[in-house]
Amino acid sequence: MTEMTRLDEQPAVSHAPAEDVLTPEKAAHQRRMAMWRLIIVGVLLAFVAFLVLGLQRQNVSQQRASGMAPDFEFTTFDGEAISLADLAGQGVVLNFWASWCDPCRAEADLLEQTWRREQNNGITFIGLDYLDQEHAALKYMAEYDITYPNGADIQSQAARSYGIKGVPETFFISPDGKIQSQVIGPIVSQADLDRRLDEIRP
Amino acid sequence: MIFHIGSLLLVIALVVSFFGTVVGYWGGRTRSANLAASSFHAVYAVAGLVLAAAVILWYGLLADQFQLAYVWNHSERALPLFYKFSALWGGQAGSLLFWTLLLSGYSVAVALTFRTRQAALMPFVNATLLITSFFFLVLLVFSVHPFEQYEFRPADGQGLNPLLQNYWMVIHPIMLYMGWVGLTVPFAFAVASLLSKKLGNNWVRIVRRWTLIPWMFLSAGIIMGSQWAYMELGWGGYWAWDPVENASFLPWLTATAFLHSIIIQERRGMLKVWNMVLVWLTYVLVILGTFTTRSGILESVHSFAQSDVGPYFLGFLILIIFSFIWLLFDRMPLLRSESAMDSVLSREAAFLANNWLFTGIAFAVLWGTFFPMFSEIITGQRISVAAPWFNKVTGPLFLLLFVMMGIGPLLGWRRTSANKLREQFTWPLLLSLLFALVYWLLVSKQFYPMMGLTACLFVTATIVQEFLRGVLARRAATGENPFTATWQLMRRNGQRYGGYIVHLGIVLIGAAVIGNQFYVQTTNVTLAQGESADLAGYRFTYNGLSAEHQDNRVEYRAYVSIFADDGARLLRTVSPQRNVYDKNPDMPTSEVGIYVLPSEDLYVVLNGWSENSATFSIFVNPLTLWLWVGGVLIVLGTLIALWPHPRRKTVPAPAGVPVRA
Amino acid sequence: MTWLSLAIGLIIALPVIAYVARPLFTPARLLYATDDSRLGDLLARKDTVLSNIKEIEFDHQTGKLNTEDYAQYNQRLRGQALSLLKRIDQIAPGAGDLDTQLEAAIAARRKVAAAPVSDAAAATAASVTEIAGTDDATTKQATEAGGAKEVVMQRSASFCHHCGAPVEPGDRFCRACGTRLREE
Amino acid sequence: MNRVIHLLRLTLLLFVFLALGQPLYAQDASTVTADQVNEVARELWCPLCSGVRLDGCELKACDQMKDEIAIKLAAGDDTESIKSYFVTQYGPQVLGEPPRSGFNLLAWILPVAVLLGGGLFVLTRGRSMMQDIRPAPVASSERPVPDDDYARRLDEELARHD
Repeated sequence: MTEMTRLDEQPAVSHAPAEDVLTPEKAAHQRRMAMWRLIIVGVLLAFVAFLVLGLQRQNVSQQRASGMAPDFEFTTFDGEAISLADLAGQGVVLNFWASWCDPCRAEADLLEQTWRREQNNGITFIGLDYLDQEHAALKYMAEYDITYPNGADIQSQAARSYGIKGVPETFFISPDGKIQSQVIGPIVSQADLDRRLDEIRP
Repeated sequence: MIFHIGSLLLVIALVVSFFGTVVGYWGGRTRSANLAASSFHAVYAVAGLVLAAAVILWYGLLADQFQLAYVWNHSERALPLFYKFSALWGGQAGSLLFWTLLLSGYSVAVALTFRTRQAALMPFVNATLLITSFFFLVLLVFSVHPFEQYEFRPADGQGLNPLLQNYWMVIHPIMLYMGWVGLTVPFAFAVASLLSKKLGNNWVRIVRRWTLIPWMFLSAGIIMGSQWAYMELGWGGYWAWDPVENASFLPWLTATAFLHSIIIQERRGMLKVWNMVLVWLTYVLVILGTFTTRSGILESVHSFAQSDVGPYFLGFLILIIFSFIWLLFDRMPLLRSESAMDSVLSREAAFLANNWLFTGIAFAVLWGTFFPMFSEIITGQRISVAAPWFNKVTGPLFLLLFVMMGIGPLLGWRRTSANKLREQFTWPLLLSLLFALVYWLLVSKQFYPMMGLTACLFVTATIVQEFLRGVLARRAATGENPFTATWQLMRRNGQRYGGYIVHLGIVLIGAAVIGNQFYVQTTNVTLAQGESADLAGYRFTYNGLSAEHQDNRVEYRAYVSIFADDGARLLRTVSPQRNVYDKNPDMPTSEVGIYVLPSEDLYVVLNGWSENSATFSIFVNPLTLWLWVGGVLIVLGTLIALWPHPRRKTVPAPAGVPVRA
Repeated sequence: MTWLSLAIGLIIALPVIAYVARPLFTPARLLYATDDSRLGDLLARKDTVLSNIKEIEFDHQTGKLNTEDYAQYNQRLRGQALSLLKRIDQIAPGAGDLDTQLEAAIAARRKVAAAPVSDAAAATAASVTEIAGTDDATTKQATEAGGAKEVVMQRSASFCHHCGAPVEPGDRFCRACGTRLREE
Repeated sequence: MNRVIHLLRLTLLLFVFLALGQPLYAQDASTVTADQVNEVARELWCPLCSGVRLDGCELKACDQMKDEIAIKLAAGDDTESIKSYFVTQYGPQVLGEPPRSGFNLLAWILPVAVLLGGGLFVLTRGRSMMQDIRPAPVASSERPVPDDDYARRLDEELARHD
């Protein structure tokens, strides 16, 4: 008969049960319910907060065009350890590239020639090899006779902290460590490169 | 000019949908028939306006109006007409417009179906559907601009993404969107019943039906998506646990859980709160999925170009998550169970276990999809969560689910006694054990595929037994001949037997997945013309290459003859193909060459070529045919379940009808 | 954006606004008469209990329930069904036959479909179907409004001549109003 | 004119594909077959795309990774050491799954924990739901004898209901 009585007990839908007497069990039940509700809302809030953070992070990395250049360290293919902090006082041209990247080839020669011209004028060129293999990278460097310091960006750490969108991408860092300008894609004009270099001369 | 009108139409639709939301909500609150009627009119008006806007965009695409940024970006003169038509959903703005169009289509369908019934619910239903439309219209008006124009008219467009220029890619998004968008309807009814406090058995029936329809489309869409990946991407697989694939799979999981647990509520009046939660979760996952694929928050090969829709989506997501939770908490006292469980050995308990597994899998998939984001925010390190993780975590759960799928139907409602249990399980169990033993001895000693295939067989055996017993019982009761009995059984018990056919489809898919996961054979070869490679007892001979210019692409086709019996018998010459598109030469697409056998697919991909040799990836994919057959069965079974019952054509709709007062 | 297109937009917007707002300017009406949906709920629940009875019967036939369990559940469910029937009668005497009316409507519609009948008959069938979708208050109202009278004219053998409620062939008294039925 | 351009493009493409098809450093790794390389590549994931396995990836970067695998295989390295080489070079994203340590352990633990917790919850809830109903089966004598009229009506409705 239990089910029947239950059926009969059903409130007439629109009215909530009017039993306001609080027995201890009921109070405990209500406390438990309140706790569960808190947990559920908390979890949902945390999830939403993460989504907000994720979205923000993505926007930040998209718009990172200026501000302080994040520090990074790397070891060149010749075995020399270099960090950005060591280069304080010089203008730094930081170029991300990869040997599998066809557009990179469009700027490789221009960068190398300009480096040769500028290396005694307080400007350093640095090439960070993004997601690449040493064999292929060395071959690429030999092909374009690249002599400025180049090394693998291990685990893409620099690439991530600079928020690059792809390769090639080049950052122009002033002697006091600020990103002065940024080029996404290959740099094809000497004039453009010179203009940007002028901004970061010590 | 006409495109200015297009954007104006969207603005008008935006205003009307907002007005309709307010009017519907207010009408439901005050029980005003005038306000309610106005909300119906708003639904129709929004649908008309959005349709007109879509027609204008279609006109732009078909008539090569390249001054439209959207058309310039996603079409070109030489694009085949068919793809010009489908380019409507090929890009961000157009696909959001398409979403809105389908949503307003569903809204009209619901409004027409229930215009004289469900008087208490409908104003709220209209309001909920309209607020969703409103949100998408906000995107279209303020963020993505489908009718943005250039000052001049470019001579030719950029062309459609080559990957989208495929027959499956035309039909598959429609199906997927029909599924996704349709899942708004059950949510609208859930909200309406909570708002109106009409929480009887009434909305349950409506919602079950209106969940089943989008569920069918969603299932078909997912299967077709896999088919596309299998035929076009040419990596030998059909499912990569990519964020976008997961986004379509997540609501499918919760909707499936809901379709099972709603039966308990319908029959026994239990799990009312839980069902509300599932409907809501499904809808939230749909919006979340759209959000993740549009905002670029997760990286995916399928992602749309990034745009600034993210914050809008996030705002809407927050609105639907928290307002519903608040509403649900507020109405909790009205959602008490009417009855209780009788025994663990009952179908109710089986459904509970099913829900536990489905939501568990859904959680795991959600977690895996978003974990890279969590991890990067917290540790700053980038990791990937791909197929190995998903297979390891969800694999055992799916196996358990399959076992449950076999056990569940054998349990009666309320309680099954021990001797009945024995009676039910003897044959399927014996058969499965025998199969497992034979498999172990003769085929392979790998544990997971053996267990998985055994579970598949077990489920099949129980379903067959169910049909047999049902037919026998019906014959005993009515004396019909076996065919009539089967027919009547499906006709009158469509929900149950349609469900079994869906299960059968799932079993076939399961078997195909196991075959592909564990027994695939593959080789990568470079063949000179006339040279052969051997794989799995077949011989593949490269005969030559042809190049042919079609509308907007060059088709390179290699001819590969497949021989059986070590080259003795020619089976078929297949022609794996590469299309190089004039506008996107760096994105060659692949058409694989397939010879389909019931036991396995012989699958040849053309990787590259030179003057007299070509490189191929060759796969022998066991049982893949059954994946698609299973998909067909799922749709078929759902249709049987949906087919109106011969008697209950017009179920009394008690909630009320307009009164001539 | 030119003035012309703005003007055209306005020309489109005006009829749309008129269409959507029109119902607001008609005499005020209520969506449904009372907020009482108990009857509907009871009917739906009765339907569920009947399905449940059928379901366990089927489970029994296909060997999932043993006879004792079946008997026990069947008894319990029948008890529920009976109590529901009674309560439906208490709330709305004569509403139990809502279902029966529905049956009649469907039967009538089937007849319409099966054999070419006059338009009047089809109209009647349609009006009956409409009745089927109402709750008690509206049923009565619709009955008064004359819908059911047509039904009486159409199929006099099966409906009470006094109140219009359907009657079963063997009945001597109307279950809804108690009137003694005329002998055919 | 168009045809000329077309032919030009065609030859260009042929060249590109040729370049893709041939390993770049075949001299040391020529003894390693593509199948052997793919055996290893199957356990690695394209670091540039998401969810694409290395053996199925057609990016030039991935082809170079495969060449690297061939070189390492020719040098006698085994799968594990090749995998760990790529992890140190590119980070854990080349593995298809989060590493089982530190924060990333959570990726593995949480689904299992939630599933077990949920199972426990369902079990206890189910049990408490069952205890509600357990009272002895209804004795028929307790039930009020239904009047025949209603019973008959019920039977009629049942007969119609299927």
